[in-house]
Amino acid sequence: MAKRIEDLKIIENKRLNNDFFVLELSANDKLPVFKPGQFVQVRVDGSPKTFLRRPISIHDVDYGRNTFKLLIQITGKGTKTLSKLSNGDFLNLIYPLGNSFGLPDKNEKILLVGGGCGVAPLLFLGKYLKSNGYVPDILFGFRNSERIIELEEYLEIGKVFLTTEDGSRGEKGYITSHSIFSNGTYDKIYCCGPDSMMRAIAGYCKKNNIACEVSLENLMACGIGACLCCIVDTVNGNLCTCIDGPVFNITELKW
Amino acid sequence: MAKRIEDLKIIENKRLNNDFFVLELSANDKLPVFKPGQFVQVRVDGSPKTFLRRPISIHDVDYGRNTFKLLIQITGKGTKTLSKLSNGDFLNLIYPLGNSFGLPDKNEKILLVGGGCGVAPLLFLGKYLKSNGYVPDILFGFRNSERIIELEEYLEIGKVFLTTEDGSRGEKGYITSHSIFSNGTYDKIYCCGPDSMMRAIAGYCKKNNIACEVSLENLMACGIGACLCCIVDTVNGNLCTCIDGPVFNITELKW
Amino acid sequence: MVNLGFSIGDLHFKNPVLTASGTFGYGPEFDDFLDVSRLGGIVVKGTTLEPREGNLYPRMAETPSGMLNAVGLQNKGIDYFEKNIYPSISGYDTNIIVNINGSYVDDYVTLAERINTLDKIPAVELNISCPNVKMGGMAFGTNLDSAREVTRAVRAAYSKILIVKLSPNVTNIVDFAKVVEEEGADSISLINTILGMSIDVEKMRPALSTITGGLSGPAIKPVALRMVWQVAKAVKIPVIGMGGIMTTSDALEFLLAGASAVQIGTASFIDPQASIKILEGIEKYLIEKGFSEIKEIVGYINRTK
Amino acid sequence: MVNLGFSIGDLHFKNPVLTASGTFGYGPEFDDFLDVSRLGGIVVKGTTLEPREGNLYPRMAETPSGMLNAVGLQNKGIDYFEKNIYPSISGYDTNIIVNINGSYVDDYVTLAERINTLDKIPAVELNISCPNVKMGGMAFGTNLDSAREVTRAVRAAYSKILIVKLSPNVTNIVDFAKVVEEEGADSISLINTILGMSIDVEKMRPALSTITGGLSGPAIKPVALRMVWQVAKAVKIPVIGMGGIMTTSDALEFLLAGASAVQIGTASFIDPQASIKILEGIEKYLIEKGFSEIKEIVGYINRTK
Ligand SMILES: Cc1cc2nc3c(=O)[nH]c(=O)nc-3n(C[C@H](O)[C@H](O)[C@H](O)COP(=O)(O)OP(=O)(O)OC[C@H]3O[C@@H](n4cnc5c(N)ncnc54)[C@H](O)[C@@H]3O)c2cc1C
Ligand SMILES: Cc1cc2nc3c(=O)[nH]c(=O)nc-3n(C[C@H](O)[C@H](O)[C@H](O)COP(=O)(O)OP(=O)(O)OC[C@H]3O[C@@H](n4cnc5c(N)ncnc54)[C@H](O)[C@@H]3O)c2cc1C
Ligand SMILES: Cc1cc2nc3c(=O)[nH]c(=O)nc-3n(C[C@H](O)[C@H](O)[C@H](O)COP(=O)(O)O)c2cc1C
Ligand SMILES: Cc1cc2nc3c(=O)[nH]c(=O)nc-3n(C[C@H](O)[C@H](O)[C@H](O)COP(=O)(O)O)c2cc1C
Ligand code: FES
Ligand code: FES
Repeated sequence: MAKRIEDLKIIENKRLNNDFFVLELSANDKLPVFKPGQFVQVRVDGSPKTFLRRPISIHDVDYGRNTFKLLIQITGKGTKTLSKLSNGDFLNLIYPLGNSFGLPDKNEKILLVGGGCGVAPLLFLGKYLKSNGYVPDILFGFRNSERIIELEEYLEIGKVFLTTEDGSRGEKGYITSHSIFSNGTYDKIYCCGPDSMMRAIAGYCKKNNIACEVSLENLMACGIGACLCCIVDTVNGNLCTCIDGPVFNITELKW
Repeated sequence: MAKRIEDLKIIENKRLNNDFFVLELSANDKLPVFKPGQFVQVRVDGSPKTFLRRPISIHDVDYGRNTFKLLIQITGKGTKTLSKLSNGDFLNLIYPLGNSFGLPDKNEKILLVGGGCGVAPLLFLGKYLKSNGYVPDILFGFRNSERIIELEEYLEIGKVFLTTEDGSRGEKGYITSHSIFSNGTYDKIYCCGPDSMMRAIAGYCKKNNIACEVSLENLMACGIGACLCCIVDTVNGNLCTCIDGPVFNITELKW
Repeated sequence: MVNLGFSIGDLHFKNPVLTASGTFGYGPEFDDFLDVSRLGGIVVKGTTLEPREGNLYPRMAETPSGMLNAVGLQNKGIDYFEKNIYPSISGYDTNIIVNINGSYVDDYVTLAERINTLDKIPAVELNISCPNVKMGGMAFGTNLDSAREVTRAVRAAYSKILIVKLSPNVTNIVDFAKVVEEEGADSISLINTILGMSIDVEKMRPALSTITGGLSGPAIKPVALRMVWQVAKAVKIPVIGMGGIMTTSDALEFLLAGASAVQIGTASFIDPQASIKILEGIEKYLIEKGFSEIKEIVGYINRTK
Repeated sequence: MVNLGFSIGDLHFKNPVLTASGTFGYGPEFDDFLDVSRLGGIVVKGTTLEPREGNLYPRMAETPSGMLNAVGLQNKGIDYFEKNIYPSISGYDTNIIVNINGSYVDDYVTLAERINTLDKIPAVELNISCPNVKMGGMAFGTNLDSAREVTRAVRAAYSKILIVKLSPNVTNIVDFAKVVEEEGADSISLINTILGMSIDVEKMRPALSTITGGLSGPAIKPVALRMVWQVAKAVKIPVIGMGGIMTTSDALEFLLAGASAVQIGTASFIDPQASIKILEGIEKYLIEKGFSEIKEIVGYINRTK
């Protein structure tokens, strides 16, 4: 699938809460078929502190309207600038980038695990799985109830479980201590979130012989395999998160 | 008069034409009494290409409403960014800076000469002169008629003469070739505009024994006498345009 | 039509816009964004004799108007290049230049000999300026004797166009330029990255696994431009300038200062089409200013008062 | 309350935030914006024996996240300083440090002797790194023998605190640090500006009257930080870091890398209150991280793994 560089029009900038917002972007040309797990490289114009592009996952796609969404967490200067964009503004993107999550085997019991901005790619993945006949469970972790995003769309995909660190909603504690892991037996887990969370989930999966794919959030400069900055140490040597990933099967990683 | 650093609210951003716009700024605290010729140092936030502040003259003051105006010509990245500000945005300023134009002697016949963004300080100066009983003539030069700004307020001060380089309005040619200089005999000329224009006017004044003050537009880093970047070679050695100027009597300059 | 061509020795370049090593992959990474064959040349990834894994993650940090990298010459080695990469890129209708690196003089020599045999590679760029490897690299480029020795040895073993890429991390860049010119380099390219560092204040630790890394991007442009100007005045061979070129105007600064050509580096990460846009911009500038050949503006500021 | 104080020799500084020479005038320029006495110290304008007019206009050019200057040590000379400026600033309750400059070793020595007699000036900063003068300045700071000679001569003639300010325009900054430490400097400050250049492409001529000038501002921060880290590890005397510090976080990078204090330079042009804001920010950081003394974070990154 050819990569493109294009100015996309923002048709909605929806603030979910203090931390998260969703940009809906409209393309001039017909969108390519995106694969769940793919991402875009966003040019944040203007500030000397946002020199490089920012990688952001594809959160949702509407081929009918020829639009797609990015769910973004404000973590620094770049994402903050993006949060202030208005309808009608243009945003320069390189897309679509990266590999994608793999389909599970037939009839497998699936869990999607997301923490923080790691929930972003899981909506698109969840919808994709559903359209292929799967009914995954979904587990999200947030710092507290104020950070929780709207869950309606996820509820249409499958059951949604929550943890918050302060117990203000869902189970209290880190995502990895949710009771789902002692009760449920899954065949495959898809996971995206902070490194420490993904490592913990990967550890759990290895111990329990559960298939697991994680989507890494390594620092990137180019996003297209040219700079070799985003590498991850795998059983096959250093691979690029941007073109060989961002999705890796945990059996490939040296975790 | 103490200098301040303050975030001022933009209450109007009025586009005059392709090149010029006027920002009206509202201060929280009571404005100090400005002197004509003084300027502000504007922080253009955001872009790596506008690292330093931009010096801009005080164009007009309304003590009643506690507001003042900047007339800005779009000449590069910084002024372009400023042109996009919206009502309600804040702009960080250091002000008021610099010396000021001197009052003429009683009954002197006065001419104000402005080219390009050099017209900016002349409105404030003109109003000041008028309130002190003078009726100056005013001569402006623009590249072409499309660049001419609204002249109403200037017409309330005195007679207004124009040149455009293409002759599309007023007399054709450079400002210094206007017939006013062969006909009129002035006692004092106040001048602000491009270097080459000011030098030509200064030459004319010297030859004809006319008193003349010019407002220089030297490159500035700090605006407060700390960096010594804005110097002008005078009969008293290198002086700072930002604190010893921007207004200089041409007898001081080595032109 | 303006004539954008220039030559290094007998090697003709159709225009003065090349891409910089380590920032443009081998070319195909950019096929989706531009026609690589339109470029004056591409300098491919830093290549070593043996395969290298490079440095540990994290290898990158963003800095004001720039970035630090500590890639450390990750590449699959010359065998792999010859067998797998060379065939796939030799169809490009542009000058493909291989950037060669070693820990010892012999490494450089062997690499140059190997590349001498590759028909579609008309030139090598001798990288004596990589700040991200423990041995070789910048060590050669910050010591006059070593710079002389490695240039001499490669020159003796290699008959095609030899470009030597200098390190900016020296007191007097002109000394190095003169030494490599004396030893028979056909051209000098500069600058490689400037050694820098960044600390994550929240985590209280260095941002890079290697602590220090190479600074590139617009932040270094004034330093790069100064060095290119100094070197271009001091040597007779063509100089290829780089360091922070993002726009046409940036590229023109280097040409006006005396560079015969430019390389586009970090800019390609931010805009993969930067090199082509700059190429088009240079042509437009020449037309607007009424020049008919690129060489009329090369070193222009040195010819006027 | 946290203890922000530190000492150079027997000279106590109440906090580690100083202002850099040439960017803060003599202090009074900033009276409208902050209480100068709250600062750890101020390093006043570069001072020479005789009055100097400096370089021709234009002396400044903006660059990506930085600026070039070519002021060239414009100042009214030591006589004027002693008679007119010293009385007007000696009331500040902070350490006033004079930055001294000369064309010959003797100039530095005479200046140091003169300043030795001024009660309220507890220290000099020996500027062997100004890139904007033809004689002296950076010539001393880029040659090890000259750096040694001038430091030795001043040390012999001057009994108070001697800070030597190093030039970044060298291959190995550590060599220079060691030499000035050996010769009895009480502290090392770095970096001065990096030699750079800018061209006005429309006018086809250099942006500065002097063609080259000194680069300062955030653009140089990664290079400055790297040099400060290298030097702090190599010497025992306190290091004062500077170069592109705009924010608290920038200042903390230098402290974590090993600087005992920082100087705020170009930042004061953009925000005249930058130094005080950074001072307050450092205090807040220490409290949040649970430290009680500034020295607990100095060189922190070198103490952990
Ligand atoms: C493949 C991929 C997909 C991602 N998808 C999303 C998403 O859908 N929604 C979302 O909110 N975030 C996502 N992220 C993380 C997002 O890229 C960072 O949060 C963002 O770059 C931070 O930029 P900043 O300027 O706000 O922060 P700053 O801290 O100011 O950034 C400073 C530097 O660090 C880099 N950086 C900081 N954090 C990260 C990070 N976690 N990953 C990569 N670079 C980082 C920035 O690019 C920049 O170079 C994704 C990251 C990757 C690699
Ligand atoms: C005392 C004084 C009063 C001024 N008053 C006005 C005014 O009322 N209205 C107005 O439109 N302009 C005025 N100017 C000129 C204005 O400062 C410049 O046009 C503006 O700085 C250009 O910035 P830029 O980013 O758009 O251009 P760029 O070309 O992108 O600027 C690049 C660099 O050059 C500097 N620069 C460029 N031109 C000038 C200039 N003429 N003077 C000073 N610095 C310059 C900028 O500050 C910056 O450092 C005044 C200048 C001075 C010194
Ligand atoms: C990620 C990255 C990798 C690089 N790898 C190499 C390399 O392998 N060989 C080399 O000679 N230069 C390498 N460089 C240096 C560039 O070719 C160039 O000299 C430098 O980045 C300055 O130019 P720029 O500011 O336009 O990027 C690399 C630069 C970057 C940013
Ligand atoms: C306009 C200007 C004038 C300077 N004058 C001097 C000087 O007289 N003596 C000196 O030692 N350093 C001088 N410097 C260098 C600064 O003190 C400082 O070392 C340098 O700017 C790097 O710090 P910064 O990036 O925070 O500005 C000057 C810098 C600037 C920008
Ligand atoms: S981000 Fe450049 S190779 Fe992956
Ligand atoms: S602008 Fe800094 S002294 Fe005038």
